[in-house]
Amino acid sequence: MTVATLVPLQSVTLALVAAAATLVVLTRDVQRQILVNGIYGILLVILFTVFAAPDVALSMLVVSTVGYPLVVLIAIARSRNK
Amino acid sequence: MSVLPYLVAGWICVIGLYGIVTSRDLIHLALCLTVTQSSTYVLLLAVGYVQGGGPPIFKGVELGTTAVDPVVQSLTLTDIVVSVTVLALILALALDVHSEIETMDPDRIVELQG
Amino acid sequence: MSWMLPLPVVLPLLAAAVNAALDHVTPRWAHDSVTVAGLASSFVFSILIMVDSMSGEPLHWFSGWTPRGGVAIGIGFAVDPLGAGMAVLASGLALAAVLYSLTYIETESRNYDILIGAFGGAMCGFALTGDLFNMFVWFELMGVAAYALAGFKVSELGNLQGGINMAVTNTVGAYFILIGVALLYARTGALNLAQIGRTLAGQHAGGVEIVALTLILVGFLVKAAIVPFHFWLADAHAVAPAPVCLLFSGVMVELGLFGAARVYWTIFDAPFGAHQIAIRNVLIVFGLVTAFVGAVMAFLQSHLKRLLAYSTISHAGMMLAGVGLLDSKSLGGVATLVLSHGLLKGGLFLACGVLLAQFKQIDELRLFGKGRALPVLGVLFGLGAVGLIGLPYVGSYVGHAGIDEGATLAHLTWVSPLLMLAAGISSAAILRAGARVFLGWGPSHDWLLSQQPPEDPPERDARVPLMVAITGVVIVLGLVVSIVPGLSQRAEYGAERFRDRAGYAERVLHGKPMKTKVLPYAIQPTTGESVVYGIGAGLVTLLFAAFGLWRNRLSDAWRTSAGRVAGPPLAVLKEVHSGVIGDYVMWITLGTALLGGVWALTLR
Amino acid sequence: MFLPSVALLAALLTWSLVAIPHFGHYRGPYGFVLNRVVLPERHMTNVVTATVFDYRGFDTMGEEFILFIAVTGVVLLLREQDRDESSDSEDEIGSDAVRVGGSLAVGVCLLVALWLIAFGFVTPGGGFQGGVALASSLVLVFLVASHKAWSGIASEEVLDPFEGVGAGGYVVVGLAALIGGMAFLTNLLGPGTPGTLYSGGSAPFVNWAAGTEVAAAFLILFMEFIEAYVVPLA
Repeated sequence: MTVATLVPLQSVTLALVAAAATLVVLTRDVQRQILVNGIYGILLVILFTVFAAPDVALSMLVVSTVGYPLVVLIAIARSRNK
Repeated sequence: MSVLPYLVAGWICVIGLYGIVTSRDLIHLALCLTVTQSSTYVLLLAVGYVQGGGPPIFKGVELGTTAVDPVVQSLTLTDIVVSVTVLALILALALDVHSEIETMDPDRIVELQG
Repeated sequence: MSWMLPLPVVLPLLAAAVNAALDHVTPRWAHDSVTVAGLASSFVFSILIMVDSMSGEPLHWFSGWTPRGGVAIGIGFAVDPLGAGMAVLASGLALAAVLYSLTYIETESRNYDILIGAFGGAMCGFALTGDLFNMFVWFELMGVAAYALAGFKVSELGNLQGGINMAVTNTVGAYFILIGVALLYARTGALNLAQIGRTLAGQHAGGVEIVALTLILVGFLVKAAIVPFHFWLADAHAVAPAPVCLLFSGVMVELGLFGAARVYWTIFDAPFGAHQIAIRNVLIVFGLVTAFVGAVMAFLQSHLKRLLAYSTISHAGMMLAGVGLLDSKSLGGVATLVLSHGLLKGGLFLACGVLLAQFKQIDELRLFGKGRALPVLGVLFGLGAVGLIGLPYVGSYVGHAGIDEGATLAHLTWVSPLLMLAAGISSAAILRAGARVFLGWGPSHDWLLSQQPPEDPPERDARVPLMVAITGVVIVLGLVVSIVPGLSQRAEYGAERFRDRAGYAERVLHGKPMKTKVLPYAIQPTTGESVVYGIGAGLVTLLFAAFGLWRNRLSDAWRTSAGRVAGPPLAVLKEVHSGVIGDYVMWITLGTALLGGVWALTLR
Repeated sequence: MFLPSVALLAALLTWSLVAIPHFGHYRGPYGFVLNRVVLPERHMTNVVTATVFDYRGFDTMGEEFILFIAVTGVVLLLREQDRDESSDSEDEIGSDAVRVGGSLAVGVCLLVALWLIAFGFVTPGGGFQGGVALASSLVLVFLVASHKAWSGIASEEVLDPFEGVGAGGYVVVGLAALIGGMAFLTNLLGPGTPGTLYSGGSAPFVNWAAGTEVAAAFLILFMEFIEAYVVPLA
């Protein structure tokens, strides 16, 4: 139970993930939020990779690069243009 | 800080809840909900991590090599699917709201109260 | 007979998949028949499993992965009588809902069928499973089907509000459950309920167990609509189509309580066995507060389905109080109360569907006196309300009697009179509404009642006789629950088995048989107390119903002073039910913090 | 009122999170048992995929149905959104380069997606990841090819059967074992050679069923949102 359990790469990624999650919540403009959310998604992918979970990372990758943005962007497009 | 990953997960959960409570836009709210959910991914994977362990895939590595827990990873996979479906359902409801009253403000869709 | 265990779950799911696969090819009768067949077979197999479970604990390890040396490596169904009973109720009510919908639902009937089929299968899975994460999976499947069904009529804002509020609150609850699961997994490295319980049994209970208990319970209590997690229910139940309300109120809410009870007795009973009093007191307080908030709010409604929704909240509170007594008498009572309430309340919702189809209205005041044209329905509606009171040997009586006995055994004699009062008030609200609608009693205006926008009626001419017939069957079944010979003994035996953590763990992890009992077929012998409480509840009901109808005949002075005392709290209570989702999530957070805080102080 | 309660909740969470085994000190036993037995018993080198489709395959069946039901729900909820049926005017893609490059991209994505599904038992991947990738590569068709080609693929008439067969196929594989006198979803076929496509017995069948279900579900999802929102805008 020493400090050394967490390798530096993991600590840095964790810090970035925490910061990005905060940013996603605090970004009130949804168009910008989906961009920040994309960055958050990529950071999670990196985190899962350094947590030795490539399967989950792959899942998160397809979801955060295609799933979320496509659905949300279209929803935004609709609500803005009508 | 060997509890840092857990605390990060706790923080993500709390900040997501804050976003949900203060949200003025259903799309923003739905994304905050996915943020809250992402705390469970981080927590689950952190819980199953083994110091110095590799991925639980034994192709090209010897059986018995230290590897992290595969179970939390399979739970997280299910969890991710759930998050996509819930997001899609809430956005679909939100779009229906928008086509009714031209707004996505959750405070203004109150029809039933009291 | 363990091969049967997956069938109540997978057959309705298969029916849903078949309907999707044959989309755009088959006519309506074909997909209706597929769904009915799926749910009917699920119902039949559930009954067979329940019978089987009385004389042993059927086990089914999926993919054949039996435990090794006490470690479960796969997912298992482990069925006790109460779990099987919930599956019977769920599949039975889902079947009734589909039959009722044959003429009630026209738009998107195929997708509706798919959703109901999957909803039924998911509820059975939740009731039968012995794996914590598997519970979560079925909980979510129940959820996604329910959100879509709540928002079914997409051109009504109230529907969308109900759907969104339900989706967001229940999803937050589900994440709390998942965090609790992660905590338990970190602690025990197990997902099987029995194995988690066994691992925790030998260890000192600390923060992990307390927070895990709080989070998992909150997740299930959101579904069970316990104050302050209950707000979504009134919004969602008021707007969903009547047969969907039958499922929501009749079994989904109760499954939330079932989940809470299941995890308590398989997992947390071990580490907190020494602190039962602290857990008991907290659960009873939450239960009683819920029972009263629900009853009073029900009394203030004129929208019939919203009124019934609040009365469901009230009953959920009574059930939680019964579970909270933590003994077999009261848990057995709760089991029969769930059965009778599910049938009676479900039947009342179906009756509302008939009113909506016939008169295009769902508001008590707008329906004033119109119900005279449907005397049979009126009688059924009245019987439904009467059955919920707990009058001796009518409807929910044995349930209440069991809870009363449990309370007496625990020396908590103040619980039963309070439950009597709550049951009386909530039944009074239903009776008052029935008297206005079907008899035209009382004034046709009432400023006390909350006004809600009207609901669109079903689009085509629903076949009223068929709908009334199904309503009748459901209500009559609910009324006779108290006089079925041997039922309450079996419920109590089921409760004993449900609470037998060590026996359950031995059965699940090492395949040892459960000890069984020979049970008599007799009607529950009655205690004097329960009869008194039953009659008392009847009097309270009459009093409050009369007050609701003929308040204006009281003297002015009396009314002004009463208004001055009761007015402000009632206004606050109405205000709190704001319909805003942010507020609801705030209440969930507050309730979780409160529950966890109290237990953090008392459970160590 | 929210801030104090969320602060208390955060305190409670922290209290419990510092008390579980510290990061990197997972103690088992569940995962360790699986890591030890999967390769010898099932000849699958990817233990996660083996867990998903075999040891905890029943969870995954529920998960497929969550996706299936959610998509059905979305179709139900978006049914009254006005759709523009006459949108074939803006149909031509201007540049040949876009078309050629795009078609190549579609081809590459399709191959990657199929590889992800097929080799899920050997390397990272599996039905879900591959299924989403498959759906995404077909969405590329919408971006690079004509609207006609898109609507040829993405119509409910075409996709619903795939979805139903995918979700139902999972149940049927499970029932086959039950009819054969074994537990639901029991792996029927021999385990095969480790590290190859032939490893895993009947688990690859449910893997492909899941892949089909996921791809069809995501395509319907995209289609519901795209048809209703983007096409009318173009």
